[in-house]
Amino acid sequence: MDIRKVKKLIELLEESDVDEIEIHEGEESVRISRHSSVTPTQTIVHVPGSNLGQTAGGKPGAGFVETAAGSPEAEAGSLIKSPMVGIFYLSPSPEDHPFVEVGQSVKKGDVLCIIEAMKIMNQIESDVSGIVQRILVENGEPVEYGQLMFVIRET
Amino acid sequence: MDIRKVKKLIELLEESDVDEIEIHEGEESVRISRHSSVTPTQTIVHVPGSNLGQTAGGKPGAGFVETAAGSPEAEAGSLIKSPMVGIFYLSPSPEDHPFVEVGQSVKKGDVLCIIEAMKIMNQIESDVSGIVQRILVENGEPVEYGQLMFVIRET
Amino acid sequence: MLEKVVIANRGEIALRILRACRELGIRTVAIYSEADREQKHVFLADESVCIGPAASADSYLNIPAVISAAEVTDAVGIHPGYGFLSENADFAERVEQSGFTFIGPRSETIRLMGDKLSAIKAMQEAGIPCVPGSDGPVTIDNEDAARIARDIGYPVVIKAAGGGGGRGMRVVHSEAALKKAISLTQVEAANAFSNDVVYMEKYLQQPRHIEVQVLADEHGNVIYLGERDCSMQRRHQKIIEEAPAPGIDKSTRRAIGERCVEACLAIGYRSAGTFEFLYEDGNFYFIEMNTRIQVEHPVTEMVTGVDIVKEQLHIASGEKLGYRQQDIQIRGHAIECRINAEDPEKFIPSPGVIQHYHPPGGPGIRVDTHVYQGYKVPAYYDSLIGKLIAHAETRDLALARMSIALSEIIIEGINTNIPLHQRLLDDAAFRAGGTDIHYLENKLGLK
Amino acid sequence: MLEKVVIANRGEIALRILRACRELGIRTVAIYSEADREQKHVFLADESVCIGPAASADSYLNIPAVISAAEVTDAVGIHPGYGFLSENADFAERVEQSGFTFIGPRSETIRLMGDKLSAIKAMQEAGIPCVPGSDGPVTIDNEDAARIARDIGYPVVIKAAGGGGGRGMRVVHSEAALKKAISLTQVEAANAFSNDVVYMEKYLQQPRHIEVQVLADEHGNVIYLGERDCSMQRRHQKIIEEAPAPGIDKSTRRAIGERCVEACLAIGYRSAGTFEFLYEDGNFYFIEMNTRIQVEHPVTEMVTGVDIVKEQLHIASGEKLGYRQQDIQIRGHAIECRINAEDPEKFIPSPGVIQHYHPPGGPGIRVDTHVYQGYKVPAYYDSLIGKLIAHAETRDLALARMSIALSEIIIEGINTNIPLHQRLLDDAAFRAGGTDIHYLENKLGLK
Repeated sequence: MDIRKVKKLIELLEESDVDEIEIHEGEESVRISRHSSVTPTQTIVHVPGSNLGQTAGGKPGAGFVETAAGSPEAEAGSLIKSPMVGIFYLSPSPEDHPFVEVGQSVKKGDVLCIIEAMKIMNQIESDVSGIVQRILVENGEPVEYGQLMFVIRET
Repeated sequence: MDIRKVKKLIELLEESDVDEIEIHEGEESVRISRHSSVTPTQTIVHVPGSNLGQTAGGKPGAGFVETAAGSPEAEAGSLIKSPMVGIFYLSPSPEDHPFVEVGQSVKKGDVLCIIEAMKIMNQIESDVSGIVQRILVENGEPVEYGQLMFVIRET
Repeated sequence: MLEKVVIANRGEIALRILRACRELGIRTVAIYSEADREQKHVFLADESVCIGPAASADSYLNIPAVISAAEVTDAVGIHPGYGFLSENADFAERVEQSGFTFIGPRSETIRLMGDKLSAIKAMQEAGIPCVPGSDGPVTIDNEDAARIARDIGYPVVIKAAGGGGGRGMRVVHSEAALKKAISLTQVEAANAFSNDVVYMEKYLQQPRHIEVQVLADEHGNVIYLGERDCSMQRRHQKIIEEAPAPGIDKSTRRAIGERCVEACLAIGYRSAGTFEFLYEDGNFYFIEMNTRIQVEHPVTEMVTGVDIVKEQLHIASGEKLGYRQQDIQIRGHAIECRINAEDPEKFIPSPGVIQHYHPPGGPGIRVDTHVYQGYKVPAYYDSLIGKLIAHAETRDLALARMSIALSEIIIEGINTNIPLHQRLLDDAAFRAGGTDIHYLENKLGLK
Repeated sequence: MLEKVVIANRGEIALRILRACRELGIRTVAIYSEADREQKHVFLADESVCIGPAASADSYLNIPAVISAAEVTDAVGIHPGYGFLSENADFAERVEQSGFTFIGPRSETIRLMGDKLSAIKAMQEAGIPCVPGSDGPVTIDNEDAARIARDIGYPVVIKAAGGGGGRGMRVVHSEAALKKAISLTQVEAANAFSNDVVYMEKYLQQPRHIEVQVLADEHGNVIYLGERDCSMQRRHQKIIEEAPAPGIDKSTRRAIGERCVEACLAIGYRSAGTFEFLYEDGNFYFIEMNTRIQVEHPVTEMVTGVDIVKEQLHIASGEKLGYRQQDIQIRGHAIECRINAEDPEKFIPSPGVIQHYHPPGGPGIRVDTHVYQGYKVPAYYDSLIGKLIAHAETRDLALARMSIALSEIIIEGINTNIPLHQRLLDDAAFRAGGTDIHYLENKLGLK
């Protein structure tokens, strides 16, 4: 799916009163919706797939075009993503209490976690105020750029 | 463009009273017309960007998936096809008159032409009785297996 | 150089020949059956001629149709590829009688080597080591057969003189079963090859299949291009081939290679050819000669740098060989996996449309295939849809490259034997090298 | 051998490195920007880490992100590929300070060769022929510049010490224009490279670009792998490369190769590297050294049989070179066409989705590409989407193979420069061999 095509579709959508466009072309499909009640406007592009290094269902050979963006983007609430690659820590040291726990309320600017990158401890602050709904990374686990760490329901 | 798709379209056309089907699909297009006044019915398949060893219209690369099967299958009348590879002759020798001409009536078993293969002259007989509507090969030209040579309207 | 060549074959070898012709500036004529109109080489050829319906007997095996195609297109030569008419002496003869160049050996040579008994006799005379045997026909009517079998030692094998490729043969383990085996094989041979002559040979227990590639021009120059190991077989069909053969050292290679060169000189051989041997306990036993290009020629090309198909075209043009023996150096190791459209466990052919095709690439990877996305593998012909070749500095690295390539390749819409190749590439005995011709069938539990 | 390597690059070279690692049993970590999630090597890698947004500055050029990726995956080495951080001495230094192996030269070597003036000084001391020049900075404040220019003879070229790859240079044809050219180049250099030092060199009129590939281990063993001709350039971007260079004979190759080996020993070089020369009237003039793997390395691999990326990994593991100089033989000729996603006439980048992809194949054809059908070429990075390499017995046959491959390749959905390559393969002067670095721009009417 050409990104320019998607852009064009978004424009069409915006110029019209239509709320959703869904198109299937061969094995490709694109769905664009606006003013969605819960989630931000999303563009889901499905590329004809195959399987990563696996043999599935008697399929010959081993493909590589598998994509599975298993991100709970549709979660209600603000999503706090990692701004860097590093090791995720929920507390300043193993002895300390965690910065936050599920159900706890946080204010904008409160420290949520530490990400260690190149021996430097980077404090990650909340950019919203609300209740911590979910913590998606285990203490001591690596995180990559853009990885979802917290869901906070704004209050 | 899948050749079976084209076949299916031809069948649809033949079953209906429609004279022409034209379909565009992304970069693919197919046009099929029937009962054409001058030329035999043609199937033109354009496969995206696939000019054999050529550069056309700034298209990248040179493909090989070009096909142009110019078979007037939809022609009214009986189709006499070549049963072998060889050279097509309309008369027994250059001095003689042709076996048949357009508009002439032929009976089943009448010789229509000679095909020379491996120095042997093979007489090709009509398997229907009727009026010769069209002769599609020039005298002295090569024919391949299955190539359409005559259209005969059965009487 | 030949001006225009008819490619009298289909599939990957037709494309291989087309590429060689284009490289040398030779114009090409693709011939095809009605089921094969959409082959890649048909689209790429300068001219193409439909020569018959799908059934091979009426198209690719139809001698008048093939020769007529050469006539109507004003071609000069005909390349038969492998299979089909490639080892048909009558075809070669008629091609030359019709004034065309047959890109292969003389028809007499094809005929001589086509009959297994005359071939063995010629090879024995030329000093090629053969399997101990009857050195002529055996029948049930005299006691010679039993005496010869006792001399050779059981088990022995009864083979049809007109057979080959594993067809028309029967193993005999004791004198009690001998007469019946001879008469049964005679009946089968009469039916299958219209020739009921059978002969007897020592039956080797755990041989490897090793073959020597040769090239000969019309001017008496002959060279050998080293050997290939093609022991990984199922029902006498090779599945994986490699060059050089594991465990064959330089002096062994030279010794058997030089004998093959002498045999070529003795029989006046021309073009590319292969001497096939069984190899057991350090000894070579001649089984047959293939008087044509072989499916597995690429592994030899990869390690020697010699383009065997281009050399066939040079030789057919009357040129002298472009290489002397001392120019031939083996560089690294090459492995070929034959990719078949078939169920990887039950070996049932799997024709159909290729919905997604993505080949592997990178250093040392060669892909010889006529398929493309959207190509329909027809049900009429053999199941070979391509060959994956990996070349690297050592056998271990070539195996690693092949494993990576097999993990990258994508062929969807039909079943292929790629999973079988992946299993074999992981097999400890195969990785160690030197497995015998029964290894695969034993592994698969087929014996 | 290194156990796990971070591939700090994208596109075809990332896949190239991944394949080399897999062959040697090294585990791989792919790092990628948010725009590059669907690259082939990301799918094939053992592990993958998203290191930043699409913009290179925040991902592939983000040193802490790259090193963190190595830390969180417990990798041992980092391969920088080409471009991005590959010639950044600070990066190499921080990699080693962080306890990882930098797969390339020592950071001091990168720094020495990264500054054009210090590089030329080191090469002069090592006996490498250089372009006659100021041998140091020139300024507008003294009369030395004019005197040096008179000694060298006009035209001369003013170059930024921090530049390279054709950036930061200005040709001067007369003394009247000299001062202005120096000051303009200084201003530009200060802006572009944060270093306003400029120097002067003789301007060669019709030079070819010829470069020598070397390999050096940590134990003082250095070999050269012959030369490449990369004269077919547009705006200093190479488009077609070949090995060996047309017209360079064995003794010339040996003479320049041995000098490069001596220079490597003099500066303590390690890993793969390339000495780039201008070549005019039989003389070599050093221009710069690339202290990394190059885009065009495959042509050398094809003719020598040496896998340069695997050798980098062996060297980084502390092993001794697996080749001595006498093992290196040139077999045949290889040509590489860089396939770019761009308009073939206007050279405007053409990102987008590849709707149909079918690569060429057969003997002597190598395809190095990360693209596949359905892959979206992002707009954020350079336009190289793959490399097509043809290897054959002679240059003429390699050209023929390349022409055939270009006629077989199908890339649809985006524009590519394939039509330009087809034109160049038919160009009489290119076919004859030895065109200069201005040839392409002149042909395209760009100058």
